[in-house]
Amino acid sequence: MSGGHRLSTGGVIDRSQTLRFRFDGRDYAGHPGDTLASALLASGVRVFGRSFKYHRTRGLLAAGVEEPSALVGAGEGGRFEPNTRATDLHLYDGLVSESQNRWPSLDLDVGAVNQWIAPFIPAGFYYKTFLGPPALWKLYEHVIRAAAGLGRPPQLPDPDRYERRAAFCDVLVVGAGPAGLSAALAAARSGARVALVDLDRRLGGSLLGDPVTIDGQPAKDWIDAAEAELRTRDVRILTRTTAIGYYDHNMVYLAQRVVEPGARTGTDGISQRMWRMRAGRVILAQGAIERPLPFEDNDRPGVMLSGAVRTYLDRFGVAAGERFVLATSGDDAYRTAVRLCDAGLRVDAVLDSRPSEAIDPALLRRARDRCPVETGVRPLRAIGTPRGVTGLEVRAASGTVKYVADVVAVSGGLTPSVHLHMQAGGGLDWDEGRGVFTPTAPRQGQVSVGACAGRFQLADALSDAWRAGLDAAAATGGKPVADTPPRSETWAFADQASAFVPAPGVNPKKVFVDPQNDVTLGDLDLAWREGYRSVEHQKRYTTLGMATDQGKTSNLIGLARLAENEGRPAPQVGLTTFRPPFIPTTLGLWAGEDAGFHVTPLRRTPLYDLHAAFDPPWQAVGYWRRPRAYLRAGETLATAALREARMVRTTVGITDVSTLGKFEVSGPDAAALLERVCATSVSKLAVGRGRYTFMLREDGLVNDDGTVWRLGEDRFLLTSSTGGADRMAGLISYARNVLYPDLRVGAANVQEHYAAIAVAGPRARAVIAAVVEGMVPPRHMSLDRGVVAGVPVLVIAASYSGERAFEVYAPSHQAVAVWTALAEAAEAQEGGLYGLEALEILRVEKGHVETGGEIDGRTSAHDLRLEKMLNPRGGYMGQLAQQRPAFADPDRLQFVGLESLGGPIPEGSMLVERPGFAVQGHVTAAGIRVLEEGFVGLALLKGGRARLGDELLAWSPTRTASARVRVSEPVFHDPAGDRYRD
Amino acid sequence: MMLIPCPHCGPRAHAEFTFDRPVEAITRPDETPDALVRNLFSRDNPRGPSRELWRHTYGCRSWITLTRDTATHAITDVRPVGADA
Amino acid sequence: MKYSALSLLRAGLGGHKDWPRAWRDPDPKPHYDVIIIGGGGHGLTTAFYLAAVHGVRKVAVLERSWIGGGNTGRNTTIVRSNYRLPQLHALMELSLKRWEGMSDEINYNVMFSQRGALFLGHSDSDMLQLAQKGDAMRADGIDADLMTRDQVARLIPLLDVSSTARYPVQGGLIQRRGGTARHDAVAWGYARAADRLGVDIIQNCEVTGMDITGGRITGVQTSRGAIGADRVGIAVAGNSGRVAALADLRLPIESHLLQAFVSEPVKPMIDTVIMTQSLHCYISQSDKGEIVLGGDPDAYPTYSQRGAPHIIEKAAAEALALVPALSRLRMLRSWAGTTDMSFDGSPFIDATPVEGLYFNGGWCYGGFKATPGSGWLFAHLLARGESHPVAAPFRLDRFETGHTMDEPGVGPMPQNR
Amino acid sequence: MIRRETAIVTDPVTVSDPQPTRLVRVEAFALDAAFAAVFGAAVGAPVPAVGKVTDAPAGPVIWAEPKVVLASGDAAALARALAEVAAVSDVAGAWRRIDLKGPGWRGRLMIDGLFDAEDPAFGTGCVAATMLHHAPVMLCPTADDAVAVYVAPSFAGDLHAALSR
Repeated sequence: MSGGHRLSTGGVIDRSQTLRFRFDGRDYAGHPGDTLASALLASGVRVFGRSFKYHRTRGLLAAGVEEPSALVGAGEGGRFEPNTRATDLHLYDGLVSESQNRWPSLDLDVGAVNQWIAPFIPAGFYYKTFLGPPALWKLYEHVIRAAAGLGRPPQLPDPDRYERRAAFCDVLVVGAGPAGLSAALAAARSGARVALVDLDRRLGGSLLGDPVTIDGQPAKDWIDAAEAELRTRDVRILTRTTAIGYYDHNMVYLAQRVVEPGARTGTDGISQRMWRMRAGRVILAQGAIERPLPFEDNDRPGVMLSGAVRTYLDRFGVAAGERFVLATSGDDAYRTAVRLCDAGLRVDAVLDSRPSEAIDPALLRRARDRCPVETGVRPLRAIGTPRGVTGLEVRAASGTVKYVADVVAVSGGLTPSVHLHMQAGGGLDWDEGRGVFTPTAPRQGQVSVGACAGRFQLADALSDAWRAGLDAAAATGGKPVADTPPRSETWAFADQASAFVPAPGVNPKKVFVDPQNDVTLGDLDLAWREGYRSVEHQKRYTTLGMATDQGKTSNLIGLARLAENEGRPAPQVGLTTFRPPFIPTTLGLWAGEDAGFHVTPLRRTPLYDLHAAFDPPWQAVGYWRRPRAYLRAGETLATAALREARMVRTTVGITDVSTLGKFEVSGPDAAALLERVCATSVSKLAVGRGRYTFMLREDGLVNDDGTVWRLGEDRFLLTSSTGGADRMAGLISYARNVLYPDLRVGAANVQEHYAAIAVAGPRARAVIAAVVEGMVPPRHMSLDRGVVAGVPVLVIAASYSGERAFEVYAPSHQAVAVWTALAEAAEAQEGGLYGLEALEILRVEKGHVETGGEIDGRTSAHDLRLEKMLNPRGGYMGQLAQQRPAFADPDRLQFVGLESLGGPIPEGSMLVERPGFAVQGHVTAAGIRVLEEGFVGLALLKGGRARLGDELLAWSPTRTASARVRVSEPVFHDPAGDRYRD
Repeated sequence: MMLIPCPHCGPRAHAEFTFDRPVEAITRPDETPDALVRNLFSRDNPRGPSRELWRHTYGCRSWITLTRDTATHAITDVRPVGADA
Repeated sequence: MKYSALSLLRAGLGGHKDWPRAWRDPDPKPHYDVIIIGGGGHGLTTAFYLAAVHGVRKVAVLERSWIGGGNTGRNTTIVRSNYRLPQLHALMELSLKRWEGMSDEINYNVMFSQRGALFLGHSDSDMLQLAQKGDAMRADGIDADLMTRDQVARLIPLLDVSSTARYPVQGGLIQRRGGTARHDAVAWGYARAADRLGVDIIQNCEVTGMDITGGRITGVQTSRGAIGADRVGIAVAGNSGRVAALADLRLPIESHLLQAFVSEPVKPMIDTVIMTQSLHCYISQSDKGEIVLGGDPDAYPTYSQRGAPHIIEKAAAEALALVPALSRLRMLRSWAGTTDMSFDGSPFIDATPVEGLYFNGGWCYGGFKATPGSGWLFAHLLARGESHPVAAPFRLDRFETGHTMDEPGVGPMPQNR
Repeated sequence: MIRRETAIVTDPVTVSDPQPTRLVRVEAFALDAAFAAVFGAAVGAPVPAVGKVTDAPAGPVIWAEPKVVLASGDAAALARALAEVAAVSDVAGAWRRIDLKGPGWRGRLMIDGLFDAEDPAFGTGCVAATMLHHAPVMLCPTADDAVAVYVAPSFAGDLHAALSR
């Protein structure tokens, strides 16, 4: 038998055009409207893949996203997508695809040898063996990992873009089948803002596979008319779009394929788009998924779901084979039989497991006009070879009977797709007769209509969906219309019986429940015998439902077996959790525009471009980037930094400190608010004066430090570190708005209003005097206002480097002129620019604590030698918490200086007596003396404040480096501050 | 992604907001040390309605209190905090 | 029946009909020496060590639903002890040493794969922080090695090590003894081992009340009747607050949520566990071939076990910034666990003010790696009524005294952790 | 204005370079009649209602926070005029303004956004603060086919690139 072939007529495809594509190195052809699956089926391909464990041959089971077996690699280079469902890839010209999980080829796969050892590798075997030390497991694991996995991993970066869009609507309709279209029409006519999404390329869903009539028109015409009307009513229609996740408060994530897997993009470069859809109400119309039947070797290529056989016939004009047998427990398979006969194909029998008295006589009569129908017949085993099925053996009243067939179409009943309803939160009712769970008690704004609500009758589905559309429109402010819902006259047969239990005499070990993970009924029984008896234990122990189809065709059969073993009804056993995404979705789409360089925003200071011109080594600080040094020819980072540091110590340097946190607090209670946020006093400052300050967290540990300046009677400027800026903004707003809402004060975040340029060095005063008009350089810890190059500036006098220094604050959009003037003046004074690296060397020599270094979130004011500055009047945040006993422990890590007795001190190293001895502290910063000889560092040392003069080893085993050090006061350069005090 | 009805800006995606603390954990500096430790370092941590302090950090920057069910995320009774309109 | 290749072979010939139940399903007895509330990894290892090390065999583990159904079955399976603070070194290294003998200890293959746990550094300052963490570990006898960019590139061929990347890779710190393990197997393995020593594993048994008279606990009320006990240990992670409330205890715990997601299975692509100093995502590949990913926690209290999608978007973007080739790999499934966040990021293994009632929790999002160590220490406390030296710092009252252990130094608000 | 809901509308939109602003932050001590009177006199426009923008001679007056308004003009002068009723700070340098012109501005603001800029009720005279391409912004429609996007200067570079893509 030749397998699948294209019929001369029929199908919703464009036979006038031919699309060329490759599969496993061979050329094939198909038509627009084909999927890769239908095109390969039409070309006679029967084996599409290999199963995960036993590497058994796998054919096509389904026509939709529930396909568990026909998985291919699609596309080339950076567009290669492994594990793509052939049924969810709409054919395009030039597609390159390949089968996967086989070596050397699909027809000849070495992995198939696993079938010979199958008796020894049942579910969970790997828990019982490969024991021994971890090193041994590493060896076994190497082999196991090579055998595991399906597709080959992508290797190259993705050349395409992924867009992420927000969208809002009153009513979101998921699924554009008959029910979805009916609901969307009702809602749109009632004035709601509607969005309609479907994962297919065309609207119509199941109607594309059924020649029914609606409102007197053929289904296809009714669909086109509905679409046309919806577009005129501004309904947002998104095709190739799957609702993959139902999140809080009716936000539904929609994954849209702009181009197919592996395909080149349009000029916008966009491959997929993720929609963040916020809906008022959500109407779920996702349809149902057909269940296979349990019989031996039911995984043979050629065993297909009956609805899929019908879809390939009517939608794609493809006969799945030449001789058909249908095994069913419901009415739906009869429609397939009738359609096959209409197409002139040979149907040897419809084998219905139900007794004839349980079947609608009208249906039996109609079917028996076309082909033989046997009732009370249950499938035992598929007959055939790895190349495909050749027949079906069944148990009838008269004994076992064999039928010849190259396609065994099976239907174990339809399972409503309740995935999104369950993701949204809600309950399930159990219908024992039909073996279906139907959605109930929605917790959010979702309602299920049509087949996904268990209403398989087309006429019911249309009217039920119409009402849901009216209700949803009404609930979101629309006016429900009085029109009549669409009516369908044909095919009223939709009954089904559950068929979970295999016929007597069937060997459970040969009945495949999860064909991708090779999980058999025998495996489920073994799990139950060993005590893995919750539905979750069964799933995790056997891996049932953990494959890429997430059990869409297998979970219920697995649940039914567990219920049978437990002797409890299915709803009591329960289902495993439904989780996003509904179908697997590429990580690139989730990352959206943020992939690669844009993973986080890049914040630039107003002077960024001036720094970038030097192409400096950058230092990331949060989302900011700051220049570390301005290298000259032949310099390394270290030599440039030392040069710049020496320049600041001897002449003058300027640096960009715009990233500092800055807050302008003004109003009658400005000082009061600041004395709640800062741990030092503030209100005693005279106008025009400033001071160092620091802030505690609510738990009493030091949060950040900075300076505070009294600009006017009721106006202060508070600065904080770059690293602490966002934290401080939150803390100040919390204090102002939550703790002290009644204060008459305003707290403005002016971090980005002001660019800030530090001018430091013995000749700093000369630079300020030369450049700033309208004022004289203010004395230390004072401020004044002036003008630079026509720009109004605030100049404060504070020193971080240990030299006489000023910080010039200018509005960010006028900062370039100010920087340029200062830079020229500095060069005139034989100075220049200095970066973060030099700043670090200078501040270490001066012994200033730094947020992220000594201020590590675990140190107190006393630890950092700041306790004398604590505001005696108290009332500041963290005051109470720092009175807890641990704050007085003598062996807390305390801030000290370190003088090296030898070479450089490894930064971050441990302070010990000798290598291997107990750790007594660690080096928080280390650097070179700028002008004198030697190396110094700052550290946190147990009981450090009482250990002046102790000698220790700064030991770094990871860098095999160390230095003997002596504990000192944490300041090495100009301890008295003579170089900048007035 | 939750939808939080900001009293000023209307319903907005919760990515614009930041959770600060349960209202019970608001600690005023002038409280007794025991009250501070109790408020700051222990929680009812209910599985159900919980009165919480949030901030519309990337919106109107205002502080709000609301009752949120920590199991279902249903949000009710959203009110501005502090002396504002 | 002992698990081994031989026993598997013999059973295979017999159609696997005679494998016994891995753990019994007993009805609760009226009284036990020790009751452990919570059938997750920590509760089950505690029960095993009580019986195996301390000879306390009249023990019951009461599990509200199915064992291993909480965080044990929801984590990203990473095992490591590369911490910064000495107290956490001692705790996590004790646990890592127990991991190294686990499969043999319980005769159940938990697939502990010491493939290395690597922290990437993206700047000189990152590398200094990693060197400090490595030095602190080596000083406490724990393996830690710095790696150059080239060494990292060889270990992870698909890592973007270009200098123009937003977070250029400068090098890394690897703990070679770190890696991954099969999380479900830990719960099932210890349940089986404990059951064989006489411990009663009682599922579908929710504790609904505690019998406390005169400040002393005498037993618990459950959905399957009252059960008496001399000592009761709470090990319920995200539900700590609710269970402790049954004894009128307010804990320093807030239940938050951490999401994780896996890709579809592909052939080997990533052979080590990747974490990073400057970003929050972490990446590894399961033995089945799925790429396992995680990133930021959802920053608000919740028991929903359902996270927000924009958190997943950020984790995916970060993972792609490190390994761009992940872009066309499909996310197969995303989920979330309820994390018992403490206010300094460190756990509690301590007695409570109620005599005979003990608490183990506050593991934030790092409890899986601590499973055997937590069980060892909690069994010691429950058997002897006094803390093991390694567990001594992890007291419930440390926030009153101020003896906090805040590794990242971010302060008391759990959402900043 | 008919909102076009069909799949993707790629109407043209021009994106200006980030421009400086003259915004001044006015935080009222109390939103009372006294403040409203002094404010109206000093700024030449009424205090904007919640989520609204009013126009003053010196430029737009934007509602920002429950007690905070961003006026345009000379900060020092406004500070003196409003000294009794509000805390006034110059924040001109803390914002840049990017102007989008063209019928496609609403669709453009939905990309990597969180706010419903396609809602017809969001029109001239409204302001919405939200996140766009991970940057905190204020969106102020200035005409049927134009909107001003206010963003902090440090984020302006990346935001401008993203909006122009």
